[in-house]
Amino acid sequence: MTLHQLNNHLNPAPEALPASPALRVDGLKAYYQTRWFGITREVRAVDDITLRIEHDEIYGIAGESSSGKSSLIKTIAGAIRPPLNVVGGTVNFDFGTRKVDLYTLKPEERTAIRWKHLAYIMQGSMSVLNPLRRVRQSFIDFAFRHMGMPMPAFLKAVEDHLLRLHLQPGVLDSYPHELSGGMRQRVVIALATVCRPGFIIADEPTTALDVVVQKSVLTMIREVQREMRASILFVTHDMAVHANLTDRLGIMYAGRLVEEGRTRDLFRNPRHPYTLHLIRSLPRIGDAEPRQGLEGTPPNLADPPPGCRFHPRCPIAMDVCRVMVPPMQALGGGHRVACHAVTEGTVQ
Amino acid sequence: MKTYAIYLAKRLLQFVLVVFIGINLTYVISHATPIDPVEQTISALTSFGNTSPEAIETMRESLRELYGMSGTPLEQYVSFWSRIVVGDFGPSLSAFPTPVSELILRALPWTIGLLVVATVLAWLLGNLLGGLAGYYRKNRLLKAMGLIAMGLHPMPYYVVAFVLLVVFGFLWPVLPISGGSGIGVGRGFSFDFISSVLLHSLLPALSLVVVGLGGWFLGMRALVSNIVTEDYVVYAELGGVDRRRILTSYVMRNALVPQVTGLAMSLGAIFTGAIITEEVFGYPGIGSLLVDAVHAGDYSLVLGITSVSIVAVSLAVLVIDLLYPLLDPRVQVE
Amino acid sequence: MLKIFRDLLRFNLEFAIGTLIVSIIVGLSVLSFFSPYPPEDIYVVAPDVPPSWEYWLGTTSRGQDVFWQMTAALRNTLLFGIAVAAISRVISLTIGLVSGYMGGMTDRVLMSINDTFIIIPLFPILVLFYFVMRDSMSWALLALIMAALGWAYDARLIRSVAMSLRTREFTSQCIFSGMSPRQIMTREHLPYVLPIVFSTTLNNMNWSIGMEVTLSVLGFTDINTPTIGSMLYWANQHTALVAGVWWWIAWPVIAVMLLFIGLYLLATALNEYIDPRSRLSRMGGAT
Amino acid sequence: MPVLGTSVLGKPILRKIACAAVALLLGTAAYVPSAAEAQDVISSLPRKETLILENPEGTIKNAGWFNIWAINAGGQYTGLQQLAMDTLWYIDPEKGLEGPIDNSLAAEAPKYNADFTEMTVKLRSGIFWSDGVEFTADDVAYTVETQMKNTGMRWGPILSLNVDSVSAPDPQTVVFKLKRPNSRFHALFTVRFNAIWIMPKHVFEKAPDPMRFDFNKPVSLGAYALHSFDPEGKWFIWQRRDDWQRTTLGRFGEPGPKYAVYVDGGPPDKRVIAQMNHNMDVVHDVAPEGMFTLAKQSKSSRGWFKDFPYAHPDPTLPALLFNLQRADFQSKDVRWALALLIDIKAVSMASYRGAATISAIGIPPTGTHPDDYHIPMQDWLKNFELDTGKQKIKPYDPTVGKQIADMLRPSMKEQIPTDQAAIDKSFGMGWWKPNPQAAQELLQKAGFTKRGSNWYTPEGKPFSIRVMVEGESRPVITRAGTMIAQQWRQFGIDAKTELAQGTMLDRRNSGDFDTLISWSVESYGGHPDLAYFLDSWHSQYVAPAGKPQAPRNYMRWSSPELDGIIEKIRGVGFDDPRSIELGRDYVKLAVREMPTIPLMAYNVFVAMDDTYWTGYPTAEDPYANPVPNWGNSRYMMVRLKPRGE
Repeated sequence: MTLHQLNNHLNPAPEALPASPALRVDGLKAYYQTRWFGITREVRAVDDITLRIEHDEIYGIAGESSSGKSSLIKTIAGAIRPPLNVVGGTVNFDFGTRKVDLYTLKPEERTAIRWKHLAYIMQGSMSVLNPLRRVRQSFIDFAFRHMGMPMPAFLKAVEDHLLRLHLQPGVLDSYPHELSGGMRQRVVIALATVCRPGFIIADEPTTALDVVVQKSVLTMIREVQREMRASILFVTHDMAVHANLTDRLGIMYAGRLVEEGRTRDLFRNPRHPYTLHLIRSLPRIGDAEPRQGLEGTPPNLADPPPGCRFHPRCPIAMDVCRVMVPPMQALGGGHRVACHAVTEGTVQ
Repeated sequence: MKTYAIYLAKRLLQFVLVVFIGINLTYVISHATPIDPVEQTISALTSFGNTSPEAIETMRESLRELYGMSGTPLEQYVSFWSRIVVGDFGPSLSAFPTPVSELILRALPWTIGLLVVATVLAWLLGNLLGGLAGYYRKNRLLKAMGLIAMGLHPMPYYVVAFVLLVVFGFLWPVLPISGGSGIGVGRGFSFDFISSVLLHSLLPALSLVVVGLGGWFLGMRALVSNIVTEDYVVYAELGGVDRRRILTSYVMRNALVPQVTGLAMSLGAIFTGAIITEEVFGYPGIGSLLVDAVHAGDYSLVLGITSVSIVAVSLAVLVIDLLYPLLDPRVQVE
Repeated sequence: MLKIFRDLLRFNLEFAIGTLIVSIIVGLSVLSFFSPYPPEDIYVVAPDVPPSWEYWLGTTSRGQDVFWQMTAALRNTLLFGIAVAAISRVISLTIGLVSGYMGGMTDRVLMSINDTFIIIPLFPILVLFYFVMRDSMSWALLALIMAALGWAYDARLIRSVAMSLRTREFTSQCIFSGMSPRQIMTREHLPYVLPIVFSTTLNNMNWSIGMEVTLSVLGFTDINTPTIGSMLYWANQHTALVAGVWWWIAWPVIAVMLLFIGLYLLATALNEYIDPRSRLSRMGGAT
Repeated sequence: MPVLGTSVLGKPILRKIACAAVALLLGTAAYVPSAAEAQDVISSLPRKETLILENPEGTIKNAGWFNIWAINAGGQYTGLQQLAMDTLWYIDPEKGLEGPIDNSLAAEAPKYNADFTEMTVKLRSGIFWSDGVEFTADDVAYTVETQMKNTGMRWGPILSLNVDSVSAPDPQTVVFKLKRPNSRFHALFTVRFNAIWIMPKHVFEKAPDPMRFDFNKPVSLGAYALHSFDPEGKWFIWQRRDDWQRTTLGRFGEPGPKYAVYVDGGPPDKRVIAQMNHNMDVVHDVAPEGMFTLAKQSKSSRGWFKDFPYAHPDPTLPALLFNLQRADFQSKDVRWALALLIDIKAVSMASYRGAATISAIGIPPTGTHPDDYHIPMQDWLKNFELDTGKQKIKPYDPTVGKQIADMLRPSMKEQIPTDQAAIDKSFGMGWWKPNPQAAQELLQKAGFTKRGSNWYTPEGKPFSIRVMVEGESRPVITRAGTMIAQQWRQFGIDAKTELAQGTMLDRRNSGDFDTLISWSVESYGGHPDLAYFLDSWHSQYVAPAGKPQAPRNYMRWSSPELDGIIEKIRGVGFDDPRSIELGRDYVKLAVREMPTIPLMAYNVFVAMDDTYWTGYPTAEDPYANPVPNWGNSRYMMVRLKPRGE
């Protein structure tokens, strides 16, 4: 157990905190809406999500690809563009010094909080740096105006920041294509954290990296978080990464949050059959045969199944699952789950 | 640096090769012309005039000698190359003692002044507007421009020039329709001359820009609308990077890379364009000189002009090739 | 194939308009076979009649019916464009594939030749050709010459695709399975570049027709054969514009403009179809 | 919902661009009124004192070259030969100011000795070059000697061929000693279109090489001196000399225009537009439709004739020339057959829209020629008989000119004359009546056969004829060729026109054609002598096939009978009435042999605008040739008067 996790242990559970959380998402709905020659299509990628993220916490979101987790954090980051539109709900941040409702902000206000308070590490970080600009230029473009210091001081601050993250300041003079994948990812993380934002959103930052590099990048993220005491919203489909990194974990399926709780609790005691499946699919040393996959495919979100969206693939589906959407239910200790079976006590 | 030197050497070699092939090709073709400059000269001298057939024969002989049309084809070819490497194209045959280079130097400023400026102007405007149209996809004005560009771009240049000529020279006669400057306007750095030159270049330049603009506009718009979906643009937008900075340094800058190559290529079309522009608008320059030379069978002049154009265009391409690694650091200098 | 066509027609406005325009032009050119007058003959109807019920688009100062003259002109012009495009496609495919696949010295030499063709001033060469060929400069020969001069741009394009194909695994696999370079190029690489070939065909047609019009108007082609260019040539000969016979100029110009726009729209639509990225951005489904 | 695609920041940029665009447009629009004035070409000269004429040479590529005696290095019709040059005599294709022949630098007609081996010329005194040096006999002698020394100079070969020596016994006398008898030596110094111009000795003797001397700025002997010119060769401005009285034109009074500008007129459309905007006072030539448009829409414009057919008939005869060295045209029966297949009315309509002056015989129907040849020969033509092998026909139809007039009258109304003499003058007299039956018989007589609808040569090959025409630069001829080819095609001959464009002269000279529409007949118009063209038709000058043919026997006709006529003409004087008789013999021979099919006069649609100037030469007042590139168009200057306010 790391010191950090211990720290979490000693602190009270999130919902017990009276102060406002770092992020409050309420009833968030974001749909892909396409109109093409009169035919309207709606894909409910984010469907009625409510969640809280505390200060100084790493919150993970897990789920298969196309479970809507990417859409969710894009919506939270305010990084959506048509045809993905927010159709309901709110996103509220508390950056300590200021509280904002993301979707009522004027665009220029939103621009102002970006990077200073809210940083975003995009999926596919390999290509997020302008290939025709040196890394130094990117740092200037993104961060200079937030730091409020003259250029030489700013550059000094950037170099210090890089050194803190064990990066050579020499990378500033490189073009992105001259850096290795892992190095580029680290540069992107450095870029995202140079203004010491209170909230960092990271979308699959380690996915494309090999295991060794992945490990060092994760270490880096953890160190950054510890040093800055920022909140991180971390998305990956890789449950192993969640197990190693996150404090709390939300499981998404077909645009909905199906289970949420302390990472440790969730791994020890998964309540939703889908969570169970995800955890079971993790390979363990000594496995004799390949892990069993789940039958079927994730549902088409343009025309999701009624009731619980998981029911067509659920091994323990009941009649009620086919007609009624299961409500989110608190199980105590911050553990929440949306499953009829849990409610009715058919599973432990 | 060493790799760049190799790159440079390779490009230079290719430049020399292209120029060599090109000049040889035009040498062969221009010497295949059935028009005999001596006969042209004789006809021009004797048309309407009083002549005697015996005198013509004498004249034919002395002209042949004068024009240096003696020697075997191989000897002529060798002497052509030995002269051309030092930039001597010999005398023009249809304007006899006048050197080809003098005629070219007189015509070249007009061609460059009109065509190069118009081509570059069309390129700049087209890329600027096309870039904006790709970036601000919803803007009505830019959308309308896109439609116009789509209608104009595929038009053959001749048709557009002709229509402009009809409209501004005939239906609404407000612009001069021939010549490079007004009659009787003295040369020099005077307001009269400069304004007259500008006025006369308005219609031909307009035709060139109108035709050129559309292609760049559409090309740039397509490039930009692809680039705005690139991760680094999305990320810069998310990062709150100044929008003007995104437009200039992220979108336009990156989209321009292929367009610069396109500009080099379109410079190659300038000499063809010059002929049509100058024919339609009676504009002075290298194009009408070339047509005149072709008609007169003046292969010295034909070769001089085409050689100059081949070298100039290859040089433009070479320069752009050499600058390319600076433009796009990703380019591997082989 | 048919399904793609139907989908394009239904969902791509540009394609639909382009198809409509080109079909009208093709329809008109087919009508030329039913012309009541031989298209080369002059003074078959009263000259200088403005558009009327009897002569829909009027008659020329040479006593030809503009409508029927135009149908023949469109037919010849279209055939010309198709011929040039077809021949030059063969050349650019061969050069492009060979150059891209072989690489090295072959590539360098071929591309030097290629660049020469891009750089040499085309127009004077065509005029010189006209003087050399003279009477034998039929449109078929002109098409051949234009094709021989107009392949270089597209060969470069095809080469770049072929170059990227060379590094793909399936190419190595083919090499290991003992296919000859010719087989690899024709069987494996050709299908990949065909879509590009198709869209460049339309642009090449635009180019060659534009050239033909320009050359004819200036009188450097066989003016006995009615084409859009030679129609304008004769109209200029008769100073139709200042003489007020505007219909002799306006209709062919409008027809050729429509043809250009039609072909261009088709090319753009096809390009978009080939490049899914721009298709996505049109659908609004990017990222 | 604000999204990334559009943003508030974007709009000001756009607005700025839109503003800039609007400003640019407004700026241009503001400039347009002054632009409208700028289209009225000349800003630097007082328009009321300026005459603007078209130079049909177009753009001069080597504008700064004025040495007209060297080979064709620069422009000739830029005003140079019309206004700056002078020589001994001028002959006008029309009536002339004081008769067709004007003694210009010469004080009187040439004097030959009895055997035509010596010519003595008396010169005028008191004539000065524009730089103030007096013109003397030394200039004439220098002109002859310099060119004889340099055979690469323009008149070098012909002078060295004829002249043994030249001397100037006194400043007003020149004596030419000739190498062989030549009754028409003076014609070399007589301007029809041009002639041997006199060089300024005091200028050229300073030049190291007279062939490589650009003569810029030129010193004039004429009444005008160079004012300025466009280095790009689009315009040349000439200014009236202050001492115009000391030139040969001074005898006729002060030339009206202070400035004469010769400009490149551009394509026919632009010339018509220019005159409609009163920016070109004298247009050299336009297509017939252009002339009709001007006559209809511009009240101030007119042609040579006030009404239809407007055009000035040049003493030049476009004809269909056979290449007589080609097998298919060896037989006169074939040539006659092809002539009988031509419907001249249709050719006249197709080429000139009826505004042509037709001629059945090989002499231009212009100037004084009809009186000497066409009218007296009518009876002979009417009785001329042709043997087709099956029948004898009289092919001449004397009413064709009237038929054309009748055909045009419904559309042209009162513009078409009714008076027979006027019709003859404007439309010509008779021509050959189309006779396909006779043509068929003639072809069969020559061994040609018809299979199906197509004709085959005696060798069994399809009978194919290419009619070569020049193309754009001669639209009327091109159209005539198209019509003739169509008429032959309809008869079953594979006939087509061929546009020679720039290769015309080469192909004509080298005999690289089947048939060609061009002119091998050029005459004085104002004088009946035919030696001007006919002498060159002697068979001694005919080149073997494949070798270049000297002007003007482009059809390469060699006929012993014709040689006899030519030799007889050489023996009689220029003004000897016997030469007219010999000329008629030539006409009869040419009708029988049909080496060329004569068509019509070369009608030039000279359009003259009297907005600024009046007193142009016209058919009613034919004091000079109005065609502005002819040397004798200079006489126009002394009659032009500014239009009074």
